[in-house]
Amino acid sequence: QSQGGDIVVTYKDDIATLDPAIGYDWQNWSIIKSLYSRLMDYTPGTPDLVPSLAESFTVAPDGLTYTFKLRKGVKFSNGREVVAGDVKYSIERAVDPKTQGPGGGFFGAIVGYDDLVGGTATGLAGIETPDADTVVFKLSRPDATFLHVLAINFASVVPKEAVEAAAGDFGKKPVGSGTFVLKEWVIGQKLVFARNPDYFEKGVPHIDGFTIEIGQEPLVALLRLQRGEVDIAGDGVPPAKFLEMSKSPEFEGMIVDGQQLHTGYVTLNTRIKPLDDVKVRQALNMAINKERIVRIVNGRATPANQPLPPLMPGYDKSYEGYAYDVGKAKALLAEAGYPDGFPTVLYSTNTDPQPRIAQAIQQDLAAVGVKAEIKALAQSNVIAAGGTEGEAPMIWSGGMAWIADFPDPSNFYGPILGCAGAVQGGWNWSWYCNEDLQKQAVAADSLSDPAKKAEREALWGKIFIDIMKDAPWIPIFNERRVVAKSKRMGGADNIYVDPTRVINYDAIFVKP
Amino acid sequence: MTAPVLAVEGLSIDARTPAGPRRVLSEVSFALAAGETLCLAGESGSGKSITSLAIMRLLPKASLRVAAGAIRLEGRDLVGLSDRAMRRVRGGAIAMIFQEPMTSLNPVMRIGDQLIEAIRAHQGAEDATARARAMLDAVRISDPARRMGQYPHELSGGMRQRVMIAMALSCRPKVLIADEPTTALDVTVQAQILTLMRELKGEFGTSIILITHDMGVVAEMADRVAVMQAGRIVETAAALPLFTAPREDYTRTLLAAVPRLGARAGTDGPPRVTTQPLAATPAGTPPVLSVRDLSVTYRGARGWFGGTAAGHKAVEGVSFTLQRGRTLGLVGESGSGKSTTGKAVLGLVPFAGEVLLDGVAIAGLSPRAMRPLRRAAQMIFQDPYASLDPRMSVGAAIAEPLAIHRMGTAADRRDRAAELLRRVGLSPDHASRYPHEFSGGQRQRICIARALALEPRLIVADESVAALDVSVRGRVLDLMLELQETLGLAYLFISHDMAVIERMCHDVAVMRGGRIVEAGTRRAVFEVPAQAYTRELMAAVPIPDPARRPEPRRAIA
Amino acid sequence: MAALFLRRIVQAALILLGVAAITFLMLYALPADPAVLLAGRNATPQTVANIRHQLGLDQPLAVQFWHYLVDLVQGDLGRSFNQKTAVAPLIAARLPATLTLMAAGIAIEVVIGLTLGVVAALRRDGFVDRAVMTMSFVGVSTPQFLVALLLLYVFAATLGWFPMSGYGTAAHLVLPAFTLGILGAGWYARVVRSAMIDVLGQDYVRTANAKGLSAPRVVLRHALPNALLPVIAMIGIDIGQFMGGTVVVEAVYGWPGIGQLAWQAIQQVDIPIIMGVTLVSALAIVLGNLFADLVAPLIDPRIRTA
Amino acid sequence: MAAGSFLRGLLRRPTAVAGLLVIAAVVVAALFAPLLAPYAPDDQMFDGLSLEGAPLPPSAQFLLGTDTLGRDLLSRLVFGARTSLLIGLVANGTAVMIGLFVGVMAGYLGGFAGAALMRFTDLMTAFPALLLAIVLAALLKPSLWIVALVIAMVNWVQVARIAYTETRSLVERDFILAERAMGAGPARILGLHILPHLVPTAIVWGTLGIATTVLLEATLSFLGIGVQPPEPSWGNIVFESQSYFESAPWLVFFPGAAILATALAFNLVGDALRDLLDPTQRGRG
Ligand SMILES: Nc1ncnc2c1ncn2[C@@H]1O[C@H](COP(=O)(O)OP(=O)(O)OP(=O)(O)O)[C@@H](O)[C@H]1O
Ligand SMILES: Nc1ncnc2c1ncn2[C@@H]1O[C@H](COP(=O)(O)OP(=O)(O)OP(=O)(O)O)[C@@H](O)[C@H]1O
Ligand SMILES: [Mg+2]
Ligand SMILES: [Mg+2]
Ligand code: NI
Repeated sequence: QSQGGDIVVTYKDDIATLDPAIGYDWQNWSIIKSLYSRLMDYTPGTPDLVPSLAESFTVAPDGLTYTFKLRKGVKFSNGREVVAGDVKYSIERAVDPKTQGPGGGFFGAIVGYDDLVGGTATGLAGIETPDADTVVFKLSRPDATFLHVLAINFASVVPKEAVEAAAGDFGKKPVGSGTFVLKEWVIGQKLVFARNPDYFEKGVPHIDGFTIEIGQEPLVALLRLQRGEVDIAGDGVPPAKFLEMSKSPEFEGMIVDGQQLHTGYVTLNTRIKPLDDVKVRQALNMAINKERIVRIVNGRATPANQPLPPLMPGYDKSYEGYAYDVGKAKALLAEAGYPDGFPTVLYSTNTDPQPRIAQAIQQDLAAVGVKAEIKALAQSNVIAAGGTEGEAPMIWSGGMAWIADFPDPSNFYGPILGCAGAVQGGWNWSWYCNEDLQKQAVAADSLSDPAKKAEREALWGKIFIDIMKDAPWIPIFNERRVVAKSKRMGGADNIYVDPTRVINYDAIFVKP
Repeated sequence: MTAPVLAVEGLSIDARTPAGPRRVLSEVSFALAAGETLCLAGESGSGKSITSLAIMRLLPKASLRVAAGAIRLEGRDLVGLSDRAMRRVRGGAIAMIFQEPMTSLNPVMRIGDQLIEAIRAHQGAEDATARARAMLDAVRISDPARRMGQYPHELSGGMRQRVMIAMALSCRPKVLIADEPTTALDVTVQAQILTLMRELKGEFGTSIILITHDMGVVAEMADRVAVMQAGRIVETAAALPLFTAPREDYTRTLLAAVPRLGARAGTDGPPRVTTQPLAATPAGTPPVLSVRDLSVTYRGARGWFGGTAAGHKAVEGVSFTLQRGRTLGLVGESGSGKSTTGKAVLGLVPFAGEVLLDGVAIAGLSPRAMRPLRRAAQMIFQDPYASLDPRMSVGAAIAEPLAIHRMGTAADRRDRAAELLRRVGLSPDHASRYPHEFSGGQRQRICIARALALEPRLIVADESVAALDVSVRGRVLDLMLELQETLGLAYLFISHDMAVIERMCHDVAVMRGGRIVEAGTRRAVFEVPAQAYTRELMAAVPIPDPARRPEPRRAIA
Repeated sequence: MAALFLRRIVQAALILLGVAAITFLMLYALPADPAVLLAGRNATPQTVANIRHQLGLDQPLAVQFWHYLVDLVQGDLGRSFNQKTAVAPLIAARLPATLTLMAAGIAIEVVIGLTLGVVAALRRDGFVDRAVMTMSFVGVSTPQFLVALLLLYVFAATLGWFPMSGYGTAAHLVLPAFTLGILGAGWYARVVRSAMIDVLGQDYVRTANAKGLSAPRVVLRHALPNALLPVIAMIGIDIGQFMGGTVVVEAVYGWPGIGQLAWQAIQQVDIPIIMGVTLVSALAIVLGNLFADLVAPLIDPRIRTA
Repeated sequence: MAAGSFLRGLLRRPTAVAGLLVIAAVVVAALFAPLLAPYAPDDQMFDGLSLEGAPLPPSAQFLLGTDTLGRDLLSRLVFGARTSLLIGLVANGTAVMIGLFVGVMAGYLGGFAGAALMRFTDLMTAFPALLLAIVLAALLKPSLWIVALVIAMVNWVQVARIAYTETRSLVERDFILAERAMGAGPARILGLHILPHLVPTAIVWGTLGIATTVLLEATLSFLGIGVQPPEPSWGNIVFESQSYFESAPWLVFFPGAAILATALAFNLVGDALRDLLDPTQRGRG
């Protein structure tokens, strides 16, 4: 792994913000990861947790107290040393409603959370800093995902003085203690990052810096990549180009095709007739020819039969799901009282290839007599429709699909399949709420003892298989991520399709 | 006689039409001697303008071309000349001024530049500016130094025509062609320009071809006259013999139709055209029209929501009455408020003051309440073509007022339209035709028929004959007189033409700057004008008699 | 002149106010709730409510609009929901790119359109005229994206004469500017031709010919200036249209202009940015008209006194 | 002008004839789409895609190739003609109607009401058209009719301006003054003497506008807010396939050409109509 080299990465859309308490899209996700450090992190390319800013940590047997010892001598890029108070400040900031961040909910288990969110306290009573090197978290309930929570971007440590100096614009003037620092930001055009020479782990990162160019059509980015002007096409490879690139020897070694924690699914609204009938939902599950849909995306996905993606702990390899069977689907529909099918509406976002996938689903539904009208709208409108009770019978999740925040099965339940999400403005677009499973989920999440990891994963796996009996979703496929990189870029594939980071800027390197 | 400066020999011109070439000018020949003024006279469409354009080689290439003939400038034929050589002739040896002073100057270029440019095109560049100023001086324009830096729109029509003349004469051309140079101007200004041209002719020794339809102008200016009709020259003669002893019938009718100022001196009313006894108006009947203290203010430039900027008073404190069977003439220079008065008395523009139509005050009446009164008063406009809906057959147009007032069945209205057409001397079969299929005179008759449809007691005639050829004009005026005699109509007759007013009116009001400066019976006003302005107006009218040509006078612009 | 200017400024302000009101109403009538979008999938209803409150979205529409106006008068376009930063600098940062593209596009339109229009008018009804007019129709009938993709593919991807995407050098500007220019030139050619034919038939052109001036002088000095007024008006309109309407071209060429910003904001229901862009575009349209109104008198003295 | 000479005038222009032929072809395609199209337009055929899922180039089986879902492109284009034409007619018809109404009313009424109407038109002009269309489309959830409505909302402004100017100049004309002098009411003047004069304008804008409309629909669809899939319109065919312009150029080229040809045809015919209906405009822009 050689050192040095500057690389160019392209994106179509603007980088919205680099504030770790706010940024929550897959584009800024990996950049924020590299600008800041957190108590916990993952081994590059894997879902394995390791201490990062923390030197070591202990968990009390009841799973309610976590004590972290900080690494010494770590500095923010403004030169100040990172102390325990910064950790407390940063997490409180992420939870504080004034920050308007989307990640506060992750910290719901910390004592004092409700007071801070409710406005009766200004800090989190559950975070204590007995000395400059020690942070103690007190939880109000056991939370098996808490270490993951401390590894997500919202737990990134930021210096209070820099946040205040930026006067509300910290997202454009980030200061952290990560592997890179922001050198220049030309709004709407490019961002230039340089390595942080003081980063606490020696030899990391490998590249000297990277430039992100904004506003580049994915296709154009690939043409430039081909000519060596670009090193990583951040938006991936559009289907149109995928076949050409994967077949042509010219692109040998330029395409990275890797699994990610993703499932694409169709929600079936359990509160809208006739989808409230479980037989109908099961019938629709059998009506979709997933192989064909996978072909439409040029085989860049694998058919799915359950909510969890294969990489996720708890995935049930033995589960067979609802096999594609038009005859059976029709029979089931007839049994439910809809021998001639029924009309319904299928929502989808309006960026390619989602409307095409929706059309493929539409054709399959038509084969069993279900006439689905497609509404291809801007993402925000689809989300709004999904979160409004009785509005959207079916939604194809493509373009908004669930990519896990961290590699834990619970991440696939709460907001999208749990009762808490089945509210106005929620993300449980199936409006599915099974009280019994809800209890099991709470129980599973309380098994925070690392020793019970296997037991907990099994429990979760069962929950998702049980959910499939109710069939609130039609899982369609697990999409693989395809990234195009220039030939000079080195490193294993899984650091370009890192399950927790997308692109792992810390680990990639330029071949000598 | 010396060799002519310019000789046109057998000039024929074809117009390109979809159906093949059509001859619009045939075998025209005339010669212009040095220092001579030759007038081309004749009715509209007789080929006067295309003759002059052919001389300048400015015929629109796409539609007209010279079919035969020669145009010799001092013996050299211009027809075959190269473009480059022709450019030297244009503006150099032959210069031209046009009818419309308002549009003949480039609106976005300073007067001085336009003059200098003309001078530079033909002569050296050194003292062009000084010479341009000298030329402006020569055409007696006030404050020539300032004019140099002004734009055409900052000048009045008369001044612009002076600039045109200055431009034309700036290179001391041998021939000056003037195509209706004064038709667009007020009589008083016309007199000044004509005088100027006469004087400059002497100063510069230029020969002039003057094109005009106005025999008065011909009489005043011409040494010789060529009378044109339908693309041919019917008669060429020296001015005096032509007026006193015209050889051709056409010339005679042309001359006979010209109203002469003073022709009705010593009479009280217009000539009788029928033998019918005039209906006496019973004493005590209210006047058809009574106007007291009429003022009209036009809104200024429109503000953002139709609000007003400073208003402009077009008519101020005008009062008069008009009795049944009589004609009141309104005269005055352009912009004096004649048309505005005419429109105001019919309630077509908002006004202040009192207007009584048949004894009913019309101020503030709603359109609905106004409607019955509309039957009593009608209007005939200056431009008959513009006042007819081009998309409506003339039968329908004439029946339109009846339809508006829901009178009779459709069949009744058709009959009435046919009758009215006959009444104004047109055939009832014309009813199905459209306005563009008629001549100007016929169109004006149609307008008159339409105005008569409701059997009004008052007709406001705004410049109703100004657009017509003299010969046609006479016929229309006679028709109007006949209708007055038989129907007892009252006319508010608006015209800038003193001779026409004299012929038509019982009473006259002279307007200037929105006010009536003099009013009275026609006889009183015309024979003993009290105001200097009235006298000036009358003196400016060209007299169609070359023997009474006025002495040259210095004009003031 | 000063009075005219003042009136135009009041007019512009009123129009902007109207645009602001309409946009505001429309945007807040959108079904999408920005707070839900911002809060993300893990948010509790409490978080969503908090965010809604922070953004002031829980207040009555009239109050929100009033606050917006008060800020607007102080030159504050608000803060982006999504980027959590002031909108004005975001727009300002993209303004140079948009202005460059606009200027270059208009320059190309005018040069091509003016030349072709004048030539067509002089050769009226001839072969050249017909060819130019038919071509101009092809120009105005071609979908923008088709031309953009075609130029990109031919001149950048295949021939490699120009960079494919990006911003900064003159070379980057060529293709996007030509895409706009080629398409717009058709309209200009038609307008110029029509105006020229009109002007060439005017009395003063006849006068100029009667003076014996050379043909180029008649055309360039007398006819053309008089035919320029409609062109000025069109430039004014284009200034406005290009400020808000080059979404397609910007997308294809990765041009960091306002159109891109607007498009992203619409996708994310980032209302303050949408409002800001709309207002800036409306301002551009108003300024474009103002430009036309102010330049026209320089060309035509008759308007000066009016 | 008599209908006969009018038609003859139209037929004398080679460009207009070419335009008419193209329009006729499009209309025939739209009317008889089910008969002409070799396949159902939204049939995602199994043999319409390569095994890797790539669209197929033009061949004997699929004359213009297939799209990314394995549907026959020719059939989609033929059916797309319906949508595009329908939007063209409906949207543009509506735009012309609104424009005429606003322009004529403003021109005839004058005064405060007229000024207010025209200021409103100014306001709409100051609204970035595409942005307005995008926001409206997002607001109203796209469908064929909504797209048509959105386009109408954007396009009426120009018609209103022209109708306004023409009405103003008509109102100043003597024959309207003559009508008033005869006592005609506003309804009669508007209906009998002003509207008939605006018919040529309406026809011309009706045709010229169709070209703009087809383009705008294509642009809206290109941005993904046009007609909803699977209903084919030329615009959304291009939109769905835009990223294939390199690997499957026929998917962009054919619908693009259809849009170009139709817009061009309507422009040419509209231009010829303008020449014929309005002699004063003859030979002008
Ligand atoms: N460009 C043209 N194309 C075809 N015919 C024309 C053209 N210009 C003039 N004519 C025809 O030539 C004839 C003579 O026109 P000309 O303009 O010379 O008349 P005129 O005597 O000057 O009339 P007026 O007193 O009305 O100016 C008319 O019948 C007219 O219709
Ligand atoms: N619609 C109008 N708006 C504003 N001003 C007008 C309008 N019509 C006429 N005027 C002005 O009112 C004054 C009187 O005009 P009017 O038309 O009554 O004159 P006129 O005596 O009929 O002149 P002419 O002989 O030229 O017809 C002029 O100064 C004119 O500019
Ligand atoms: Mg003439
Ligand atoms: Mg008048
Ligand atoms: Ni006269």
